[in-house]
Amino acid sequence: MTDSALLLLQAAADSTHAYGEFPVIGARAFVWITAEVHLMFAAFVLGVPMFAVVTEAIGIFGGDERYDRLSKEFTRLLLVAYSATAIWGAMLVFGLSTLYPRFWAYLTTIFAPSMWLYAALFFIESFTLYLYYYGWDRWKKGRAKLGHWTLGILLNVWGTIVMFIANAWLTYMMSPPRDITPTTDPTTIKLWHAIANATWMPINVHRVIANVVFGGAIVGAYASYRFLAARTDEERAHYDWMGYVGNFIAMSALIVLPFAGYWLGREIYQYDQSMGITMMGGFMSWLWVIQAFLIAVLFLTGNYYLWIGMGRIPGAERFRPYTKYLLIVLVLGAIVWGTPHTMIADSKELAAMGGSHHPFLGALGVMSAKNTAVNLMILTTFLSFLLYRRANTRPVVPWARTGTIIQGAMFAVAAGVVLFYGIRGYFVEAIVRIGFSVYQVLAVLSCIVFVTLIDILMTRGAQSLGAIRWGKMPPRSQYALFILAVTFTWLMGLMGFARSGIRQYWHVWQVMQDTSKYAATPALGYASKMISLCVLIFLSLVAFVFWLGGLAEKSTFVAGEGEQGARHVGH
Amino acid sequence: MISGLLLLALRAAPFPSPHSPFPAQDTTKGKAVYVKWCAGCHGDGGAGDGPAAAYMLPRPRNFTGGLYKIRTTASGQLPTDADLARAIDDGLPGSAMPGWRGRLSNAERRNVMAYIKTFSSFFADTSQHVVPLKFSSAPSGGTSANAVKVGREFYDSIGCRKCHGDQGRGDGASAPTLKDDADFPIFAADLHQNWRFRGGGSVEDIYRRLRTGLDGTPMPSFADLIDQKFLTDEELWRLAQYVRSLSPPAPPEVRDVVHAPQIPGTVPVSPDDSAWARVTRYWFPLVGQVIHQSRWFAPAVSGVWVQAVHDGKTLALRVSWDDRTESPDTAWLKFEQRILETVAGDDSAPPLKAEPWPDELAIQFPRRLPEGSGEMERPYFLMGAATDPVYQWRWTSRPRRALAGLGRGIERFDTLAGAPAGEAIYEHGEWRLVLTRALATPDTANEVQLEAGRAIPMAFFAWDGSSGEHGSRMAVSTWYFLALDRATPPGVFISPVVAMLVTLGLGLVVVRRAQRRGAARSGV
Amino acid sequence: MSPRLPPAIRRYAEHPFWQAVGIVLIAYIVVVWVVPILPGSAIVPKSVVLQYMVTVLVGVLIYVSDNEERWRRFKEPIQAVLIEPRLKAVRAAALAGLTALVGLAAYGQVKTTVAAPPNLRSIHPAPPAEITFRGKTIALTGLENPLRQHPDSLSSYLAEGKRVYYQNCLPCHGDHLDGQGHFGPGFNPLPANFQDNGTIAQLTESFVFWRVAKGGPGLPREGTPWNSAMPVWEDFLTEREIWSVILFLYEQTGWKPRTWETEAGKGETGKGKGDD
Amino acid sequence: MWATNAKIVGIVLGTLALYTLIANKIPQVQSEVPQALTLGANVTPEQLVAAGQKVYTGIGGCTTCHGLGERAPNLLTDEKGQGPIGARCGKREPGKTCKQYLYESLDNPTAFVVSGYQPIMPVMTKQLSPAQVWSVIAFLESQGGAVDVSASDIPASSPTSTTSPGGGGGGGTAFAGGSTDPKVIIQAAGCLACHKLEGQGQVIAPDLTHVGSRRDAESIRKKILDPASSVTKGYEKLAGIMPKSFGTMMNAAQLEALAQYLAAHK
Repeated sequence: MTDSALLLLQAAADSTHAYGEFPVIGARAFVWITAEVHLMFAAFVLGVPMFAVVTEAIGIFGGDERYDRLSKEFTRLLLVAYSATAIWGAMLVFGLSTLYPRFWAYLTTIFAPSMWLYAALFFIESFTLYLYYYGWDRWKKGRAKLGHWTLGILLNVWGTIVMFIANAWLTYMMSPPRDITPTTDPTTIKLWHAIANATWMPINVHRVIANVVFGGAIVGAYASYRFLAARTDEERAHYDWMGYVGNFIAMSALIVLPFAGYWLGREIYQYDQSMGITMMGGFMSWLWVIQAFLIAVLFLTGNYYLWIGMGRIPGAERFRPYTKYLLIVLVLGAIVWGTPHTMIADSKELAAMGGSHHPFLGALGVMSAKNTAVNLMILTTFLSFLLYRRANTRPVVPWARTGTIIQGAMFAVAAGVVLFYGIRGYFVEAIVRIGFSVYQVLAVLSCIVFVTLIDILMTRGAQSLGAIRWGKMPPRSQYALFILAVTFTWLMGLMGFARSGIRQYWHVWQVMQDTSKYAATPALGYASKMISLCVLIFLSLVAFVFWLGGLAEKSTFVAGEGEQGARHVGH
Repeated sequence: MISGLLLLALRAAPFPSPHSPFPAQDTTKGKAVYVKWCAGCHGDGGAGDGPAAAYMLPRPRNFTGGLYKIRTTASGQLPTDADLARAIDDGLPGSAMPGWRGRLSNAERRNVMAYIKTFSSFFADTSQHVVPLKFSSAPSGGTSANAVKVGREFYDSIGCRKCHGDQGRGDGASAPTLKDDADFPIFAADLHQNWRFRGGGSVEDIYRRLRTGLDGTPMPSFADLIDQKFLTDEELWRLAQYVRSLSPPAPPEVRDVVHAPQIPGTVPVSPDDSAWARVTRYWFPLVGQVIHQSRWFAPAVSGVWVQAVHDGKTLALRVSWDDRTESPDTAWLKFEQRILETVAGDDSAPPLKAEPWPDELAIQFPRRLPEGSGEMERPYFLMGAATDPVYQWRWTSRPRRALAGLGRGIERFDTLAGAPAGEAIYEHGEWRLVLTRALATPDTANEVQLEAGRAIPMAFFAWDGSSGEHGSRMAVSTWYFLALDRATPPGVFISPVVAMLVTLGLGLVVVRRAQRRGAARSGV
Repeated sequence: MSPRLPPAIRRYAEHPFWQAVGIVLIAYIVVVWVVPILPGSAIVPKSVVLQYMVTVLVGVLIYVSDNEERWRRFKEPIQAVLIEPRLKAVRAAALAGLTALVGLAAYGQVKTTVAAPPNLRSIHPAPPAEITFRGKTIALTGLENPLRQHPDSLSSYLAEGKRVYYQNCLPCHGDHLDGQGHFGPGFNPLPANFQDNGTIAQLTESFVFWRVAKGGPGLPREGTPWNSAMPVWEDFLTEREIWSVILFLYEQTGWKPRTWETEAGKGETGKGKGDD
Repeated sequence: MWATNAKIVGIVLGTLALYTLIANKIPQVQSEVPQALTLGANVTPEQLVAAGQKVYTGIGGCTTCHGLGERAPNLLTDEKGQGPIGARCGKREPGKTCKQYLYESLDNPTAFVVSGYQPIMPVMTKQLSPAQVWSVIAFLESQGGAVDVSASDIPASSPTSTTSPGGGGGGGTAFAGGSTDPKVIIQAAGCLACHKLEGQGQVIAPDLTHVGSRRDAESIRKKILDPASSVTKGYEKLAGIMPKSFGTMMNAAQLEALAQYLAAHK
């Protein structure tokens, strides 16, 4: 750029203080909380529209009006959630520009045009949302309905672009292009060059999927609350069903999330080996033990919900005896998945083990075992879904038996591939072993895809074994949905800490150093308290949003209740 | 497991035939194993001269002579295959030889044993019949006072004390003259540490060593004394039982924390105060300083026994350790010189000259107690660093005094004004030292303030001057901990009671509710 | 359960409550007593036992409660103990036992015990991108063992590495390279076990070079620098000696060093999960 | 209803508490931040030595020459039987204490060139802050001698960071109070200690009088920021001598002014 701009920038940098201070909690905690809560709301307002559009489509093309109502019910919640997102986003920008002025100036120098675009898109997005919600009843039939649905899609497109732009800023902080050094004049950095950095796309993909998971989980929690608070059987049936749909979407997306995580982690390694090692083996290594624990909770709770749910499906009795074997696989998987490689032990135990690696169980602490465990857990969860889906139906196609056998064979092959490479991983060198995880993942993914395809074809026009008794769920299943939602949210906070923390004392990795008193990335204990606090703030606000939504809705729900309840059973 | 049973069976009932009880030994395969795992110490040609050999005392076995210390055969004879197998499988405690069971497969160990035998032509001579001795079994009453007394009589009468010393700590008058057949200096065994006996520390093992002798060393076989009717087989057993009685019943277990009980009155300042008999002893192993330049591979002090008490104001630490000499001792100068010549150190270091160094002991603490209860950050365990010094007590035997100071790395010790009181006694190969200091001192910046109820990091260093140890040539330990116990405050008993009351109350409420519900249900 | 069982036992074996109790007990026995006696195994640290038992307990609770009928039957004995008049003694005992247990646990929490802090070890601290070795800057990222570029001389390098190992590393890392040398037990943390698949098998040679050259004092703070007794080998060994001893470590243990990923291998995804 | 609400709140709080508890039970490790040592009034000799060692091996670039090779005496090892620098510094110049000798060597390197070596050392007092200079002296003294540098030697106003500023927005202090007059910058940075320009200065490094004909402004800027990026032909033996610290000691405007000024020297 021009010399004058350069001089101006220099003058600005020299005259501003690098850091501000926030009373009581400190600058970092303020930015942490605002960023985290903003991000959670952002995930919510990105995840829920996806949910809404999908359910509306099911309503339109499947002809089931329940889905349309569900879709609208959630769009209403979005209205308030949007303002919450905007408020927290404004607080974050305010915090960054006053507490980290020099860093913020640096970012704006590079990203200013994209920030304007961001703001503009946010306007358009809000506008689309209003149109979408308030036009619901007007454009209800025929072509107009399709047009309305297109609005929903547009809403998602804007939202996704907005997220991609914001992701560019934070991935630039994490992985600025290699040719940018501390002495690079920020005005000379090309915008697109900065945006298209190494981790931008992996983060984009990871976040899109995670938002679906998150939206589904929050919807599930909402439904479970309404279920527990329901006064009539009809209401209960409706929210039982909604909780199921929410959980279904969350769990399906969760199954593919680890693969996006693999990609992101790999890009980080590729970008900077030492950053990768800091992430997996350095001061953050214990973080993954917590992550493992949370993921184990997710798998166990998600499956638990499905298995209880089988109680309300006529025909599920056929499969119920098998759930205990699935449970055994899951528990063993959770045990392997959670086995630490470096164990916490006292000196006597250490002496007996000959180090902090257990001579026998240590084998479960390495990558081969973990990959195998998690892949098997994913397969098992998928099988749970399949059984659940199949429970109510008896296929009528002539090749049903063959199809089932093929499906079974596919599971066996996938599990076999996972186990084979898992065990073989112990006998090959590290670099080959890393490649094995690809085969395991491919086996699981292709099993999921093909089995689902076969299943869809096979259950066409299948005979129902009786009406699903929606609403006939014990309360503990609903509490499980709550645990899922809290765990997802907490996990999101934890992964946010991991992603942000691996930069350590850099605002922009190896370009701009954090010289504030908060330069040291805190230990996990402190981080967990912050995460819990953020989750609490977020959930309280979400509860408030839901309560507002409930205020407006009460009168309308009762009216349609009678006929709706009757139709629920037909699913 | 199975091979262990097999071995046990073999040892219980040795084969009287020269034929190997271990079939299918393949010396070609054995050679591969030997080259990979053994040659580093024992040398490619089996002469005990591998690259590591110069750093070891005792030296790795030279296989070419066919001379073995640990056998079940008569003095001067070749060992049986079982003897060799035992050394390979279980290793030789107190030396660098590890046990290879679990590290190499059974076949590999048998093959390498066969290969080792090819180094010496004696094994090839099949006319030599390797026959294990027939050993009697131990007479009963081995631990009785009488048995020990009989054993002790023969300990004196057959000359054990000449080398092993009056109390068996290897401090006998002839000890400084000892060398093995290869002219390397050799220590008379410290009979108080049976877990370091090469051939095992049980009464049976000791008895067998007395019968067979340790070939190649000054330790003779006493079998001929039985033949000469100087003593009976049973009396030899009694001797073995006496030797065994010198060591603790079980090898000491290393515990991390030395607990110092709070005692009424004042702390004992004398090492032989009877109060010490009632205080638990803790064993801490020491190893050679092989970390900092001018390394030392042959530490003479293998560990220290530590006891601690406090009276609320003063801490008394009693450290006792086995040391063959009250250094400086000119009688040992020649021996010291031989050790310095035998054990290699750093390649760049100039040749060492024996000097009359004193014995020393250092106890180290951090300057300040580490904060937090979690993972405690401590200074560098090897006497701190320039920027992060440690607080040390150093005691020397000549001049006989204790100092306190700051260690800033191994080479720098800055003396502080306040020193702990030190009182030491040397007796028959053992130092007993008591160091006392007030728990709180005025110099809080440099001197550790000892607080009750905290884990206080503590480490030990020892030098035996007569073994050539001085400066960085010493025995070191890692960080351990000292805990000053305090009387349990009453609050400790209140909260459990409260917790129990709450639990009981809740339990009763649950029961009551369940019963009310049950009654309601049955009422319907 | 097997129909052969006598009815009295069958009643228990088929009852979810007793099944749950049985599974937890068996799991405990397996973890605490069976695992240690497996060949080459050792006792399981208490922290891991706790972790396993919690997982099993959660699994068992899921098992008994994912089915209405089973859940009801599971609760039966508990209900019975709570209300049945004939089980008054059991009720009282359970209540007393629970109370005592809580009291004991509370006492265990508050009583003053001084224990050594936990021994932790970060096996793979993050390496710096470059280090100074005797004043010379060596970039670690992407660095391979330079000696491997001379395959003809490899055997002589290996011989040199073997000599270096036996003269320097042996007292701690041991004849079998398993961290059990005769000086090993004197240190804390125990010397690294190269035979373990979690140490050098997971690392690039440049990482090993860094650890050997800089030793314990050169560990970053996350690597518990106040503990490791690893010497600063750049004070003793030349660059070539260190590279050759690294060659020897891999040769002797049979592990292959982790190599730097090449562009060709970029299509493969994956990274370590967990804490390895 | 309230019971349900309370249960839900209980479950949420319980789950959060459990996760927080576990995260607090496992090992707590904070990341490490490179230390910006503050050499305050109560600085100890050890701190000075440690800081000096960092400067010596790091930003000071001393090891480029005073390490291996023949460009300069090795200060940390024995030189001709006189011991390392701390032991020999006091004997080098009669009447000068070790501290004086070392400071002058850094301040005016050509004053006492050890025989057999070229006068190629840059003026270190221009490269480094006074705190850094004095910490290097303390470090050198500690090599075989006694450290007698104390806080009183260090001017109070001097910047105290021993790490590179490294901030993206330009940080730290600038030469000559931020003046953009290229001649002032050249004077302040001490370029002429090595380079020749318009008939002035030493001839250790390439003559800059016609540098504009060899390099454009971009290339000059790059060379100043990263001296190792390119080496002028004929000076390969001296590669690495030019300090890397100039880039961090000028603000962007100064750098630009200097590059333009030099580029104009066709």
